[in-house]
Amino acid sequence: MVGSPVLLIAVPLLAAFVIPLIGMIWKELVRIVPGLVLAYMLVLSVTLLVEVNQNGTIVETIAGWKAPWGINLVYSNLTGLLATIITTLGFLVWMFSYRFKRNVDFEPAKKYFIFLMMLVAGATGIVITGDIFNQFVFIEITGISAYALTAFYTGRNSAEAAFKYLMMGSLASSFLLIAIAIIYSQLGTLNMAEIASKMHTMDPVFKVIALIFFITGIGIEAEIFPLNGWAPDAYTEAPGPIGAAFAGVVVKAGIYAVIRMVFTLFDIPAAHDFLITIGLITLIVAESTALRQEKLKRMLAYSSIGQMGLVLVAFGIGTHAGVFAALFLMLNHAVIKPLLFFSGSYLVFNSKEKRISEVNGLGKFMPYTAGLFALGSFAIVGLPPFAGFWSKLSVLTAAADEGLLLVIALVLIVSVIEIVYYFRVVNRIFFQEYNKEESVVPHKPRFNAIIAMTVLAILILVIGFYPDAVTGMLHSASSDLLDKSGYIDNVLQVGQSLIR
Amino acid sequence: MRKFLVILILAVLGFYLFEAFSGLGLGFPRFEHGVKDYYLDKTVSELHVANTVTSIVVSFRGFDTLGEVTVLFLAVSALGSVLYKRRHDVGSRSILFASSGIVRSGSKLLFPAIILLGVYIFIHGHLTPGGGFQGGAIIATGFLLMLLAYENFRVSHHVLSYVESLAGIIFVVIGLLGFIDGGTFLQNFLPSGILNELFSGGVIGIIYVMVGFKVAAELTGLIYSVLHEKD
Amino acid sequence: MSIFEIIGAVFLLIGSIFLFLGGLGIFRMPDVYNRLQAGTKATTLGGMSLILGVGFLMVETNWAWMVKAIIIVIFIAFSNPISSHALARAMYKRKRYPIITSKDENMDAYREVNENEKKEEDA
Amino acid sequence: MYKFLEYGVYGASILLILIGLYAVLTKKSLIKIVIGLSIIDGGIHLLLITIGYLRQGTAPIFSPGFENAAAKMVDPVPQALVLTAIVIGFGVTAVALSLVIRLYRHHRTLQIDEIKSLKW
Repeated sequence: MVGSPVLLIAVPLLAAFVIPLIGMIWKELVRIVPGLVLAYMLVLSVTLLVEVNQNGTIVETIAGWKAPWGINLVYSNLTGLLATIITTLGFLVWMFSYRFKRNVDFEPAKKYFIFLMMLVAGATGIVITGDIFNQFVFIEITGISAYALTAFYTGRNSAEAAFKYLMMGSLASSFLLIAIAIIYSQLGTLNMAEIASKMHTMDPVFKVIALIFFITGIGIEAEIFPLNGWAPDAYTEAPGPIGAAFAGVVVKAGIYAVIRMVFTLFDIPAAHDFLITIGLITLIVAESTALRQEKLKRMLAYSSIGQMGLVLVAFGIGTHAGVFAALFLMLNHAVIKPLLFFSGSYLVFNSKEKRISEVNGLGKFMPYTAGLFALGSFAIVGLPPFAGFWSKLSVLTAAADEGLLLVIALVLIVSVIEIVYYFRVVNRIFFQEYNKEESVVPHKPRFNAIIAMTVLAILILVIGFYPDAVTGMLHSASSDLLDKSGYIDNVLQVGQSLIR
Repeated sequence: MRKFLVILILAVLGFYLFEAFSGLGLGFPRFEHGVKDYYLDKTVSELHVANTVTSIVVSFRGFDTLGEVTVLFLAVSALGSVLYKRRHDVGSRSILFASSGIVRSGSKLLFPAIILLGVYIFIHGHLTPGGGFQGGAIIATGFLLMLLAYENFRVSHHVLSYVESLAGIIFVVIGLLGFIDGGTFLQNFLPSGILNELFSGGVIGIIYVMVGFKVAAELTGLIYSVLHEKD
Repeated sequence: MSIFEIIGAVFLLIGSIFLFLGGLGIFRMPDVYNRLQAGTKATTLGGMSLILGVGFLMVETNWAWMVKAIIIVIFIAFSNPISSHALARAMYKRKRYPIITSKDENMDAYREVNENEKKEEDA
Repeated sequence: MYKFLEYGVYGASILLILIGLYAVLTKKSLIKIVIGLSIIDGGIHLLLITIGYLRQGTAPIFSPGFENAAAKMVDPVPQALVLTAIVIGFGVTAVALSLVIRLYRHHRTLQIDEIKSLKW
């Protein structure tokens, strides 16, 4: 036994309480300790994932009460994969922003790293918990860290974006509580596996109402169409690396919560069609809005929303191939979008407005960063040798197997739109003349930022040239998601009864 | 126009919510195999805790409480970081004006009583209604009273953050000790004592006292930083 | 029905009547100070007699209730007047002066004190 | 009579939720929006508590001599959930108010119309 999933939550919480104390001893520790914790989480999640691959799902009880009564953590192929993605990105974001607040006072820097760590811990908690109310608590932890990080720069207008995000997040968590109340009033339990096993006894009216409230409640983190008003503002106003953390960490956890509801908890067949519809609407609206954006980060934000729509469409197909494609998309998006945010935030580093028109000719001055941005753009639109190609291909084949021609057509059209707006930026970077009045002053990336970006670029190339490296993992994760009775059995029959 | 639209949407939403919940019924046991009966049974027979709500909050769903304490901690940190100002742009005008002698001496008399009540409530959290959150909130109102009565009453930020961090650390460390001793996080590793005595329930009492300290420190810090917000 | 229960019931009745009158006063009175006097004086007495009444009702089964009730009554006797005083003073400092119909100039003696303080501060 | 009470309790909590939503959606002042959010929270807490209510039930606390009274006790789980939810709601409200203070510092107003990017 290498460790336990509960340490993924307990260690960051302990560190969060310790950091204010040790910050009084030596200020640099405030930056180092969160990094160590995130590295520990990364190592732990990877070793646990290997363990799960060999010996099957780990179900961890808390306080000695077995599954339906106490809270339990489920570390299976699916949740382990997502937890690994989340912790990897958390660590890379830390590495990218290690020296980032060097020029700022000590107090804000301390809080920046605490919030970053808690954002990652909360998202991990959302993914690995097996209890709906506990998931609500972790959603709130993630949410509060995200609001605080959005409002981090006092100079910008970030408080508005944060307030918007907070308003929507607070309404959404209220809806989530209503859904939890309905489920508890009907089934008398809060454990996901027991809810799933008892769901067929529930009145269909309550079932539908509860599902609607759940999806509105979680859709805010997953950036589903009518609920994503916060995203562009928050991505724009937050510090650069935090945009990457939102795209890689928060959204992944939100999507996981939605699909866990639809696939495991509620047995409503129409929900899959609902996912396809809402996903397509999200995809089309977001991509066509992204085309019209003038600010770089806003464009990336809308592109991120569009990708999430595509993920929902792929999940909505519902077959093994569809789920596989969706997970592949999530993995790719989690690798590529942070690279775009990292390199993009260095491209417009010295600019006040962060417009796309200001990046003209920057390829000459900062070739490495610009090259990485181009690599990310090629990968995300799905050019053949890079990572995005394989995931988009698997979406198309999965849709073709089910005969969903409309989906295929729309996805292809949207891909063309994506190519247009990403290549517009790449074209400006490399083939436009540098103009002293309009363009920004180039800013050389720091050493730690270059390492973080290079790691992501290597990941993209590895997945692109050798996709078999990840497909095995993704296949076992997708069969894990579709295996509902296996989940219930694993959680409810832990074997050991009360330890004392 | 906008208001009319909003009222229309709300009316529809309210109709469906009311339809759903009026079919729910009130005041009878609704499900046969809920977790509730198990909790009520095990609270007495295994945990030796009188207050079932406390046993649920601290033991059965103790992980929630850990998360909840973290939410408060994060809220206080967020308040500090959102309202943060560099030294040189801090104004000098305070929003408070001096209070009268009656209020001053009255609050001096009441303050110890309030603190005592708060401490009583969180120490007896596993026996009587109440617990860490309630007791902590009461203690924080005592500090609020002092802050309002004496405009130059100061609470040391360092002390607050020491108390807050130490209480949180002890909570997590107790959980980890249970993990080392019994194999699961937050496992009880102390003798659980006799029902309805002060020293019963194993780690539950200790954890709730820590929660009380933490909540008191956090709420006081929260009030303090908003009250002394110079504008 | 023992004598203690009758006493307790009488106290409860007195308390609820005064609480009702206090609520009515808040509703009917014209300005802040009148409302404060209805809302705090009446409710102080009302709350105190309610709690004493409860103590009397339970005094035969468990005398500890009476002791607790007396402690709570003392607490109310302290806290309620102080808080109403602070409220009234805060309103006065915010220049909401009471409505005075009498012609006597010296009715509002506190105003002079207040203005003198102000002058000293300004000087 | 009992039916009436039932409608009353559920109706009151749903009414609170609707009032809060109305305030959030139509009011122009930031403070009023935050108040609306906490009214919604209050309604939901009332709803949760009502679900656990038992007719003529007692508080879920075992006093000496009544160790076997579990059958008559109200459901303790919603009470524990509400305790958690109240604290979380409090935290969110505190963060919201601090953001309002920041906005006021920046724009010198609390009216949502005059803060440009909050309109959408």
